[in-house]
Amino acid sequence: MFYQTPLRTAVLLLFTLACIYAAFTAEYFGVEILTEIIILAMIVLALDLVAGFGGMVSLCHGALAGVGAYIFAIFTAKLGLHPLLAMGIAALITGAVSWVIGTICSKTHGIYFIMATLAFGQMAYSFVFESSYLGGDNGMAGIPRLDLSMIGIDLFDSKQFALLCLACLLVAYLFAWRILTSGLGRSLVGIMHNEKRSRALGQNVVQIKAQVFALSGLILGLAGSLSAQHIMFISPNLLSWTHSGEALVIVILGGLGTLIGPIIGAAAFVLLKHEVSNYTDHWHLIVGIILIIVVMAGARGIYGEIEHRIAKRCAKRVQKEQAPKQAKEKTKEHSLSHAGLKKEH
Amino acid sequence: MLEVSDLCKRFGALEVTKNVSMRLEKGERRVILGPNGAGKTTLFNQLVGEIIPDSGSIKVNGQEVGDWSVEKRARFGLSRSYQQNTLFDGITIGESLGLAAAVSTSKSMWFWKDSLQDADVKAIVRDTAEQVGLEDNLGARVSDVSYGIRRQLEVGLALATRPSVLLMDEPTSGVGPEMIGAFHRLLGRLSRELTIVIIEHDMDLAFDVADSMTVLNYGEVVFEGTPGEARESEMLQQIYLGAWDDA
Amino acid sequence: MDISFWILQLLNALQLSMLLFLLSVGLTVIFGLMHFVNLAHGALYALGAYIAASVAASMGYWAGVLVAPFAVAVLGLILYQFLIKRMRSSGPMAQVLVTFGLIFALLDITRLIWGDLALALDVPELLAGRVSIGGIEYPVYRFFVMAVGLVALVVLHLMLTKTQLGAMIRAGVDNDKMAACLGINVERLFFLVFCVGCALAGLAGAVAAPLLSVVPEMGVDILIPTLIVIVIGGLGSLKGAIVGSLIYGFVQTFGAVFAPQLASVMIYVLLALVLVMRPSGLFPAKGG
Amino acid sequence: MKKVAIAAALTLGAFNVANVSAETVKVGMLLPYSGVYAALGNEIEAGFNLGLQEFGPDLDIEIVKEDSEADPGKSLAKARKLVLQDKVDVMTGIVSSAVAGALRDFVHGAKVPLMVTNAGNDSITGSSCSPYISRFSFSNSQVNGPMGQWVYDQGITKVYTMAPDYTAGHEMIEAFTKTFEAAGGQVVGSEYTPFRKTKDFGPYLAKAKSSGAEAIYTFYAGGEAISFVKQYDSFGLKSSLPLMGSGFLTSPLYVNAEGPAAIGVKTVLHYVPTIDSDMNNSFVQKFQQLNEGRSPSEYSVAGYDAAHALALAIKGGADDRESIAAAISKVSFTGPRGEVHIDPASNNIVQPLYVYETVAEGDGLTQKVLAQLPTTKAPADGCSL
Repeated sequence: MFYQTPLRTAVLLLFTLACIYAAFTAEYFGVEILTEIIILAMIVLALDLVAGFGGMVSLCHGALAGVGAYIFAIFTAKLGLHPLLAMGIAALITGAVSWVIGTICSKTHGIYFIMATLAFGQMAYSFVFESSYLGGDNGMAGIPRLDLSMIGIDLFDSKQFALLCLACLLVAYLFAWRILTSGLGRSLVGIMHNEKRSRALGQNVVQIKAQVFALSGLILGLAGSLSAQHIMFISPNLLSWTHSGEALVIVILGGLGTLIGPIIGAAAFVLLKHEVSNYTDHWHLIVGIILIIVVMAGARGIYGEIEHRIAKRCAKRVQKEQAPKQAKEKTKEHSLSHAGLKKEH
Repeated sequence: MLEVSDLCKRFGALEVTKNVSMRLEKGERRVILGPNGAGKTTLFNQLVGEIIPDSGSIKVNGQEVGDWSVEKRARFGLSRSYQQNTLFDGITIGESLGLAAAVSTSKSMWFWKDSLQDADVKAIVRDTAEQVGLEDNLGARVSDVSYGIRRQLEVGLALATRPSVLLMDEPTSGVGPEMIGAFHRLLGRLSRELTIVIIEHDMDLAFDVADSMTVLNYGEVVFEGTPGEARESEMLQQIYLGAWDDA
Repeated sequence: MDISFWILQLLNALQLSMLLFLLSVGLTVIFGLMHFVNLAHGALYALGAYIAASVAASMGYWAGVLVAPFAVAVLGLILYQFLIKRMRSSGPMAQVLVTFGLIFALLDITRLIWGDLALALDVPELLAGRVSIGGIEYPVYRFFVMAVGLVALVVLHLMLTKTQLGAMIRAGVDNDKMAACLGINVERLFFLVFCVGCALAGLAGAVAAPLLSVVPEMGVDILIPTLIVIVIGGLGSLKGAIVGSLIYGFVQTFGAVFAPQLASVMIYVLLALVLVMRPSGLFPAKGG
Repeated sequence: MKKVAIAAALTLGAFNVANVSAETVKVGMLLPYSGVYAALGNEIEAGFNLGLQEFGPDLDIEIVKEDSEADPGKSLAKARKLVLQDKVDVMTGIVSSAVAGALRDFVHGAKVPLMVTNAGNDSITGSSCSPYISRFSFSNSQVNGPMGQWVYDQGITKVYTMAPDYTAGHEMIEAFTKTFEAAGGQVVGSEYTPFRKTKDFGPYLAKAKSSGAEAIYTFYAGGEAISFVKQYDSFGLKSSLPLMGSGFLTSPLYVNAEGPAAIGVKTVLHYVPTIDSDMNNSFVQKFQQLNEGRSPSEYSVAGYDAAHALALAIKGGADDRESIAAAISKVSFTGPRGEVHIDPASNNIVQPLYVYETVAEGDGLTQKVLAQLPTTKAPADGCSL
């Protein structure tokens, strides 16, 4: 079950502060990288929502964010709609598309689920690539950014745009948090732990999975429309399956099923990639090896490992202090170590 | 309350359910007996929809549910426990019961409010925990507790959905005598409104709790009647009861 | 469009199917037995092609075709010892990710060793040219590809059904714990099957090289078609692999004939349809 | 569209004056160093470096390299970095047409000269040309247009065309089709194959064979070109259905991997290493020295000539974005491909074309020039500079 522990809140605050600091101090490209990290963080947050709490290992989340980007581009660059409205539409349509994909794929499990989502991602890619209306392989240019000049915000300034993205990420986080602590989110975690029993209890398994997948799609639609605005250009590459694979890598790197972990993972991944590619063109090799090591080391990921260690230390301390009380308490520690640090603590 | 007629199922050449029919009144407690491989669990699986029978009908409260999904039948009030623990290993006992309670109060699909913090859900969790004796273990992780407690949770989950028909598949399998006693007391406290079908191998318990009995063998109903009739049935005594005592 | 045109296309479809079969069978057998998803299978195929091309450059085609599967099997052995063995108990996601990392790593290693330029591997003298059957001229090499695929199919089928090793593998696919109880050394069985799967990938690479181009991205490009094949067919079964390959080969080929614009989308639509109706593919192996 | 221009202007306001120093010219080189086009990126860079060595060894030039990954979005981000952070005076590179399209509005708005060294999409020096974008490689219709007449002149009246289904494929084939039909020829069938997804060309080749065409005209590049040529040959179509096309099909970079299958293929290109001129012979020799005996390709020559042009511009006194852009639109010199100059009307290169046949020589393959087509100017196509 998901609990927003103080540790998670602290890390989120730290991340937010670090982003704000970076936005104000970094050079131009540093701010661009920051924006890239924040948008990617939204995508992996959405992925963790379904993969970490519903066991739905989706290999089409990158493509769905791409769908969001294209929908935003269509409604602004082609149809001339106001960007704010287009962002809403992009989120809704991506959510709807995700719902359809979720409904179909929820019937499959394990590797079949992964492959089924991959198939839908590739379908979207092929469709966009071959659509002359969408510019085919050339992509689409002329995508506007949101105009907030009436409230004194200039989004053409990369710093201010980065901060807008950060705000969106925080909203997305709160949204995901809310979903996970709602009836739907609770049921989803139950399904992940035992789908058969959930059914026997009367849970509408396919509906629950599909709905969370759709809600995750809302976040992706928002992320996609931000990434379209960030680059002000989109191409079918956005939908390529390697992006979806990378998103999965980041979720694991940061800590599956922790919600905050993947955000940290996104930062770590992008920074690592940029650092390594400064030294060699063969950054794939380095990133690949690091990935293998991380997964083999226990797959808790960066944040997962931190949480695990802190929980272990706390558990030890509790044990020392309350040694005589024993049995009853012991069970509580376990739940503690699972949820990280619980609120009461 | 529960009416099964002419249920048939075969796996290849093996006929696992042969024209099984039975009829339970509301509040009736039926024990199903039969040797291993008699098709008891398979019958349960068909009742709840995990296996689709080849033919026959299943009615709950007069409603044909034979073509409904597992979850729809469960929401309609048909609840079951498993012979082999089928639990939510990664979460706590309280959370598990909460999930079940959320379904019965239609809060499992709330997408804004927390079902586990809901007052109705919490009340059911509390009641159920008390019923099955888990009130001290609500915070414990399911994977961390003993087999006995897991067994109690297995029944608790089925109860927390607030069913009208409860199917229990060997609820006391693998537990010691004191727990069988506890289970016996639990049955005593359960509402007489609840219709219960139990697959049970503990003869004392079975004869004690049963209003009626069905005996299956090779997928066929070979006996149906009251415990008293069963005791007197020579056939059963010789063929089944005798055989079990040796085992 | 006379009859010979259609026969020609039929042969093309068969040839593509057999090539895909060679690739997917290794992957599917590994999955069936070990429940291990090896996304790096495509990268092993690419390595097979590169090794074959390198060896062939100095020692001729046949040396290349013989060495490549062997060399890739050795690589598989190393991978098994250091990676796969430890990943066996992990869930499909961890496996997907580790092998995803392997794709990255192997791709760049290929580039580091052989560079970015394409390598050459020509059709050997013996298999050059065409045969003429009833007025249809068809390249000998394509028949060779079909033959290799067919031989692999027959050999694997006989091995699985007629030999004791096959019986052990089938027992392992059915229930590996039970097989272990029966005294089968499951660990060694896994090891063997993994190496054979890798060797098949290497063989596929060597056989495909003269037909296609030997370039670094060939492994990534072939991965998705291979996965589609085994998912449509159902993971873990020989029958699934061959049926999936045939479906893919025929849809691609006749898609290209009738509606080339739709050919690439069509196969994904088909995959989605199969999964909606049969969530575990058409002929999944019975798995635990 | 307008908004984007304003956007660029807004972002750039602060930087426009920020031209680092009068002496050092900063060059941003944006090429793919990873991914499918990595080979081309390295080839172009090798040519560019050789060109600088040759024509401006003592010029004060600083190069900032960025990997475009051949991804339009990433390339645009990198281009912004080069312009806004590194403050380069001029950019060069660009392999993929999609990347060129993505960069167009930005470099135009930022007023940074961009010397394209490969991307061939017509629009970049056509309908969406810019005084800041010049091209030293080719444009798709420039290369293929003249082939229509040439093929017809060989006595071929019916052709079947094939190309990958993406912009470059369409532009190349359409340019050829237009002039071929104008000359009196007939395109009896046309196929666009899924881009980078087609493994087996057999089905298409069979269709071509039964179409009644007298030749195939095609464009493929890289790995697809290798597969295509090999499979074409294996079906024995050489005798009945000669293969022609744009010369990327049998580029020196890939032809060795094609092997004997490529012998006899007749294609057109703006450069082949076997052009017999002093300028080219010395270029080939130096390139081979630096690259393990490998001959230069049409890709490296574009880098080489871009460096040549840049050196000329700087020597002529240009030292900032504005002056470099102006100087480059006026360059004219003799390079390995012959006399070339930038067409001031479109900023596209004007260059001779070479029809060549791939022939065997010793153990390897070489290019035998069959004809030099007159220096061609690409049609302005809506461009008014």
